[in-house]
Amino acid sequence: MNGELGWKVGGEQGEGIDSTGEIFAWTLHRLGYYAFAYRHFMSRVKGGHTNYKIRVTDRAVGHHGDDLHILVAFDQETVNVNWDEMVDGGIVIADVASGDVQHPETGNVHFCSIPLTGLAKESGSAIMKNMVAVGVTAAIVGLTPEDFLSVIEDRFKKKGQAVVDSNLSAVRIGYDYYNQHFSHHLQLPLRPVAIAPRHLYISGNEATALGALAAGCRVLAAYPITPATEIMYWLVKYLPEYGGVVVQAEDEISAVNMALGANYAGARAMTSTSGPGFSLMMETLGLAGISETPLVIVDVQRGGPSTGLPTKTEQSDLYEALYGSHGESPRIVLTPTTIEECFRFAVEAFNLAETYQCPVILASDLYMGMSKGSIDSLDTSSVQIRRGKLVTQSELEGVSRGEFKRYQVSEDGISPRAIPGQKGGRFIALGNEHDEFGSEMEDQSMRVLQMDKRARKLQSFHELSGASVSGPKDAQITLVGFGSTRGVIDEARTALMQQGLIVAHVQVSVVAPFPADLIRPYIAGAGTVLAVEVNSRGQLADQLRLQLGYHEKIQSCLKYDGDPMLVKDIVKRAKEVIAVGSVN
Amino acid sequence: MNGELGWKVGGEQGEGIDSTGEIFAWTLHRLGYYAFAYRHFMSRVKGGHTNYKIRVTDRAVGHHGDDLHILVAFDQETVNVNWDEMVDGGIVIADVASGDVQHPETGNVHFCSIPLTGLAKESGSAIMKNMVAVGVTAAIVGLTPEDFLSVIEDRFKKKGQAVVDSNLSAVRIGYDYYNQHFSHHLQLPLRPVAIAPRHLYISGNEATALGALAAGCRVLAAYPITPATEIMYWLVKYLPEYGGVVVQAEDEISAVNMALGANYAGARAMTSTSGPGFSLMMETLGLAGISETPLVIVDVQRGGPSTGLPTKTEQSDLYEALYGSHGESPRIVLTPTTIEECFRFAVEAFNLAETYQCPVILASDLYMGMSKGSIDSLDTSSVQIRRGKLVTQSELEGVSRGEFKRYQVSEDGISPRAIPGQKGGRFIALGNEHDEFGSEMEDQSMRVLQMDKRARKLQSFHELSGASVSGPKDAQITLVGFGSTRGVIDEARTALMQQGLIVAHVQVSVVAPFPADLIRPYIAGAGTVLAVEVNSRGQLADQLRLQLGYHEKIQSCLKYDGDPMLVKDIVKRAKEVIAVGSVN
Amino acid sequence: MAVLTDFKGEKPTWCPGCGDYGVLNALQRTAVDLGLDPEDMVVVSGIGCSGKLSAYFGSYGLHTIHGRTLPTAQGVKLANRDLTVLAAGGDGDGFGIGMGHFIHAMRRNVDITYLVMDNHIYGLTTGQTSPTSDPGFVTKTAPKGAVEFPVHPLSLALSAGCGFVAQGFSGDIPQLSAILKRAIQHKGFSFVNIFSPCVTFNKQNTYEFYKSNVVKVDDDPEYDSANLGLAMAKIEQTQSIVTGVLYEHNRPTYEDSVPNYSKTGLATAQHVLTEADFERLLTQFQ
Amino acid sequence: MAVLTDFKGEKPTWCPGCGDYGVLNALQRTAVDLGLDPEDMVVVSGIGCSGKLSAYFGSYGLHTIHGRTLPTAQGVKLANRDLTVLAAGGDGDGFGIGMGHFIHAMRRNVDITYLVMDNHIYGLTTGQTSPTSDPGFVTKTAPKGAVEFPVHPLSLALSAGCGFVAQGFSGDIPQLSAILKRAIQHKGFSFVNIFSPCVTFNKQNTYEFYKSNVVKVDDDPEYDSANLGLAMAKIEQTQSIVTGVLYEHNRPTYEDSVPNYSKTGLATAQHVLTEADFERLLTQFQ
Ligand SMILES: Cc1ncc(C[n+]2csc(CCOP(=O)(O)OP(=O)(O)O)c2C)c(N)n1
Ligand SMILES: Cc1ncc(C[n+]2csc(CCOP(=O)(O)OP(=O)(O)O)c2C)c(N)n1
Ligand code: SF4
Ligand code: SF4
Ligand SMILES: [Mg+2]
Ligand SMILES: [Mg+2]
Repeated sequence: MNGELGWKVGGEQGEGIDSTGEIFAWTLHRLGYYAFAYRHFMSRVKGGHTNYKIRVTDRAVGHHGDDLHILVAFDQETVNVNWDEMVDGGIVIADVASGDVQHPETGNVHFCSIPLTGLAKESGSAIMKNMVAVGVTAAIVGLTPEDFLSVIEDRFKKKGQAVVDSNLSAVRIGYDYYNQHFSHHLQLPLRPVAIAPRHLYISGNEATALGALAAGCRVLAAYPITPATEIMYWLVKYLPEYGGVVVQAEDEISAVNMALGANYAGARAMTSTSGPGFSLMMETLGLAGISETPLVIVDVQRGGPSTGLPTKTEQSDLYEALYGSHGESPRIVLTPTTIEECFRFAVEAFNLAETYQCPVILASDLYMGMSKGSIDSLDTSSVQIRRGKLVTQSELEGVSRGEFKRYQVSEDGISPRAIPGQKGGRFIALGNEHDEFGSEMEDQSMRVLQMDKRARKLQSFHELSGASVSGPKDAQITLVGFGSTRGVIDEARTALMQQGLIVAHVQVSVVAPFPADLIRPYIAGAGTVLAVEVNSRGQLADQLRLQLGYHEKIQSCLKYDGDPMLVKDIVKRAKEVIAVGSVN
Repeated sequence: MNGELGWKVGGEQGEGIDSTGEIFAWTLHRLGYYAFAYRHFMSRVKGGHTNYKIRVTDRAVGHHGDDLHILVAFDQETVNVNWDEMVDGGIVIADVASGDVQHPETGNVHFCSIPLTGLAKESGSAIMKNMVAVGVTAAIVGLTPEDFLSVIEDRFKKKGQAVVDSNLSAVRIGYDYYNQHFSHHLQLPLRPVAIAPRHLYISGNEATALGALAAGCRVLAAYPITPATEIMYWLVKYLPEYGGVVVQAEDEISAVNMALGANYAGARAMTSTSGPGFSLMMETLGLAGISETPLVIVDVQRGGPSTGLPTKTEQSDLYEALYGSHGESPRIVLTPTTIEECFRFAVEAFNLAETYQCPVILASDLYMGMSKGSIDSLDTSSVQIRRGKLVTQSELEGVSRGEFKRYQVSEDGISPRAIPGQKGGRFIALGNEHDEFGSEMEDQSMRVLQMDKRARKLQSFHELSGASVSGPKDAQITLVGFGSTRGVIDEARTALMQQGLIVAHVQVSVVAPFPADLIRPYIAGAGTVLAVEVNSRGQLADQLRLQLGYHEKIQSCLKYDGDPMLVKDIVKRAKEVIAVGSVN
Repeated sequence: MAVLTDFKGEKPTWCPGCGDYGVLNALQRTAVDLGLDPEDMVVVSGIGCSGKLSAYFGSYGLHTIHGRTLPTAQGVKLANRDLTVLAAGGDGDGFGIGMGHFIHAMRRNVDITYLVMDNHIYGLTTGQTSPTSDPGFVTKTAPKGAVEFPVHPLSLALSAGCGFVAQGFSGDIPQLSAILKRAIQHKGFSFVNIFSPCVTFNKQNTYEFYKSNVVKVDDDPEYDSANLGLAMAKIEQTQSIVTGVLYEHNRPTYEDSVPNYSKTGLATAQHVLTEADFERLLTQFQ
Repeated sequence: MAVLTDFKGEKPTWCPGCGDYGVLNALQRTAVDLGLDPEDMVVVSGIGCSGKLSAYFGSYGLHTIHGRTLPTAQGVKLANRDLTVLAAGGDGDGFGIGMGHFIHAMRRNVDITYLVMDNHIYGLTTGQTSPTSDPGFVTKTAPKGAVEFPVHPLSLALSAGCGFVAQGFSGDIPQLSAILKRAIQHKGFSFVNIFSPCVTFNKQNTYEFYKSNVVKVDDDPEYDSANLGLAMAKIEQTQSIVTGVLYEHNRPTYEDSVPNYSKTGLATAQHVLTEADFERLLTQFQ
């Protein structure tokens, strides 16, 4: 079983598929396992296929896994859509309520028809079919109904003990039914002996929101959009506990300008969105750039272009993050590669925005943002708040009226910043080109000084390394990814190495400023470079070509069908490019 | 005098500087000369320095010239700002009304204080000082007051003969005064003997607007913004004559979506804007891309970022034109390199938008859009309207309800297009991913088919060569520019060749799809490549690196101080990079 | 003549019981009653559950981006004034992100009809506060209840000079369809706000609520929809829980006001300039 | 205490005679009269001639992009409620591109003051039609005259639930300054529309025009600015050519309505979480 188990429940949207998955995942997490959950859902509220895949492992992973061992199918479509994922010896549980469920003859799969809905009805209510399914699963993997009690209690106790009891009894019914009628069993991975004190089950969006709170962000101005809205939900719950506020703006233009205004006034504020909203923020990116106002924008990417595939994952906003907005101004683009990094980079985003007085785009994606995974900790003790060149009142003491150089042409490109309320720091922040005092002007030489100053500021960027690298510099093939693909690429690397190849892995976590020096040796030395991206144009590959060259050896492994990257996608493509390469 | 004369009038905004320049330029144009005029102005309505530079030549040029022979200064600032441009032997006319005008002691310049305002007052009104100045100029260059009559009549005859007379008499007064008090003269270039039948004095914006009209564009939806508003002005005058309409939208988002709606419905429609407005259109770019709706956006670029330098020229929206909008969809980016091309490409923009069913961005800039130049013709006879795969009613005859495949996965990536009102062509144009019929869906394989189809369509792009090339492929130095810099690069090339260098020139007129095959040999063969751009980051140079490689030999000549590129800027930088290159 | 099935497009995927079914239904009836041809109609819809209307109605459609139905629909109409053009979307789409366009479209008075399926919630994104959410209404983004003054669409429409202002209820299809008929027939911009309950995320503004509270202007024999003052008073009195055509007033459409605008659809005409045209146009540059 | 010169920033570059001088002047007076400290004030301005106000007034300023004064100003206030925050811009900025934000800011009721310098024209871009341009008004973009129904800012403000609606005239500085005083003192969003003639591009809505036509509510002893009906009637009667405070009504500000929002400026506080905070926050993930 290789230390892991892939489990999935599927059915129609609105049938409670998610909560079934959640209960299963939480239970395993609490038992000390590592769960990683990926939700497949559609852009409609009820109906349409949805499923919830959980990969249970004995160590932290960053991927939901290629394989499926157990599939709980509430309808025919679930069988159709997911059959190919089943491993040999896997078990499919099909609800007989959805008629005579058909299945392909391929594969060596145990197909068990179970009257999940019927059993649920017997136990009181059809909606309990999910709990029956949980019980069936428990029986298969050797858990007991009682293992689920703590999670069931947490979920239902506010509805009363009777609800808790009936849920638990539905689990028992499923458990007993399976044991009475079937005998196939599958094993869970070895149960970790010690549970880390901060063994957390958390999504990228939650980690991002928590990071923002930890960074001192007290204003979130945002407009709802899948898959970013959960950041709003989390912060609307917790910001008020710290005196902060979530403003639901009338649109994304308003949201981003509110965030800019709040930052200008000295608070830490941000906006969170996805592609369509991000596209509406382009003008304000430039304003933040030239007025040197800190600004944090979280873009949880989804399938584009336009409304595209709103409930599917993609890494296709990188171009816009790097190049959107007219004219030229500096920006930082962070692409966290793990859930932990979502937290850490969210904190850092605010520090960098204030240090460099420019917009910081934190680009995750639906896969990273909405998937939940077990992790061992969040490094809360290293959280620091660094506010950059914010002047203190005493530093302003000597400055007489009209003499504060907010846009001083400094050597490092960063100028002192005052905030309203400070005496002696008055200035105008503005989108027009200006002199050192913030007066609008068109003088050619000052224009150049200001442009160069702004361009210069990121030269001293050093806070984040920008990429994690593993493997030798002269690998046969070097896999390069950014953002959420770290886990899957890492596993693909292992798989390829198992096949005797020499493989390196570079995962970019800061795309701008591009960590060219760190990455170059891995590109220069590699036999072939395979840029692995969840988009169709190879946006990261373009950055490699542009920043480093080596056009002839850069190949792409792309996926843009709405599904997340799988290990086998990478392995297959890697072998293809190596095969071609070896002909040369 | 080298076949040319540089003349400039300067003073405070609101003093009639523009109309002085216009009268001078028009007169020379009508006499058969070639005039090229560049306006320097500020982002305020009255006050602040403005000037109007005219270069008079005996052949068509695409640049206002580095040199100044005659400067008419209505105030001290005009002298200060423009003195350095004066050639040896040049003449400065300073109005004594603005006090005792000082001038630097540098250069060998004739400085003539003349009571322009005083003379004007004598002739009836102080505002006539401009005409007095025109008369003075006439005297210097050997024109007669009567040479100005036709232009003066055109301008003033609707105000009555008396106004015409008094203007002409003011010209005479200036003319006589100069002849009485001074004896320095400068020569105009040789007067062309034959005047082309279509010798036109026209700006890039006017040519663009005319091109749109010629292309059959009948709806312009736009929001005012410098330097694009003149396109609105021109079309609001002429579209109604052809049944069309200019809609002043409430903002640029509305404007671009109106244009999209009108195109969807089968009209030819466009929007025109500059950077800030263009940034607001990003979301709609993606909608046009995925819904495969033709859309023409004119971006007359200006100094960015943000409000930046709103009355100054820049070529800094290229990144956004290429990469703006979330997700991935095809687009065409045209950067006309001459006034003639503004016309031709405006026509072509509509043809390409319909042929490829995607957005076409026509990116000119303030320099190209607002400068006026004499040209010999606009090729109106080759104007064609090509509407691409628009189905005819008879083609729809056999198609039964619900069977029209608007998004057919065709080999060339382009699908048949129906418009509302056609029987049998019903479909939904949409921003969501869809199947061949236009139904929203999330099927992975159809998603890939549609993405690939859209990506494929530009592979057959062939309508425009994409660049003009001159000089040998293996030049010592190859100058590469795009858009409005064609004229100045061409002159710089001549200058460098006169110094014995082997120089080539590639001027890119289509940035996407990038004309890689055409350009590659000039980059591959060149000793050094100098990308000449009016921006700070080398956006075109990035395209060269990305598309072609050759990082080691690509250098940049950048200007981003608000002023247009000069010949000497390029010559200086070219010599620098060659000097460095020769050390290697 | 087109029949009901001609106005059926894709099979709707709204939640069972969603108010939007009623809107679709009423619109289909109206189209048949008016003898419209589905191929001479365009429905421009926004993003939201409501935005799916264009796919379910059997005409030409343009399912545009969030909040931009009105600019797009105006563009469609300006391209081809021979078409019947409808814009349709949700309260978030129209009164949130789309608010600016809403006011300006009414001022401009292009001859289109705008339906807002107002469920006081963001449906498709699964339940956030909308601009029309009642004060205190609890949603995922306002767990302690909405604090903003809600948008009053009818009053805003009257202030913005809209020449046709009506409100319907998707629980009353005959009335809604009568309203839609007048709205489509109205020359100029017509606005119909429709109470269209979201049965999944809004347990407050329900069918039952409207059934028991809504006042119909049709029931008031004194009511005169030509009288702006009466309209304002009625809205005030009923706190906007009113249905029917509240106000109708003809002013010239945009199409009829802009100088020289084509009397027939631009989209269907040939627009080639002759050499004589060029000669004439080029003299200004000579 | 700050004196007049403390409220003088850069030297204005407006055209001689521009109405905006009057607005600046009145605002400076008001600030002195209210004993405000320029360093506790922020003026957020838009793009336009009017938008230059932030540079000419001596407080902190944020000269933002076209149409976005209100979101930005609300952000400033939410960051630091101890500041006096003003937003200022033109009729194009506020009622054209900024219309959506205008309506929504009034609904939200953050405690800021919004000044629109309404010259019925796009000034800085040298004379195009604005949303408040009179019908028939000839501009560079409407050479045959504007055809749209003009925006009625006061009526819209009342419809959108604005708690302070006033109109001033930059030709009457004492009155304007009295209005501004009340506007700034009003708790919640206050809106002051100001007739501020553009002497260069608008020869129709001139000082003379307003001097001879404007009705002052102050002159009407019966007028009661607490009465919404009276306000609507007055605006209707005078066709909006009226000055004074038309309506004032207190409702809780956004700051006071959202749960648990800090009673003092967020910007000036420390926001470090303790390990205990983290422990508490992390239990939900365990
Ligand atoms: C620019 C942009 N922002 C946000 C979204 C996400 N989004 C989709 S529908 C919707 C709101 C839906 O509410 P409403 O307009 O009331 O329609 P309903 O679903 O209630 O019919 C939102 C915010 C989007 N698609 N585009
Ligand atoms: C997004 C964007 N669109 C257009 C412009 C150009 N622009 C600058 S000011 C202005 C309008 C000015 O009119 P108004 O707001 O009434 O201010 P006024 O100058 O009359 O005070 C416009 C359209 C811009 N700067 N940004
Ligand atoms: S979520 Fe609400 S609005 Fe959307 S389809 Fe379901 S009931 Fe209708
Ligand atoms: S153009 Fe008009 S609004 Fe602008 S400064 Fe001049 S007078 Fe004032
Ligand atoms: Mg809704
Ligand atoms: Mg104005």
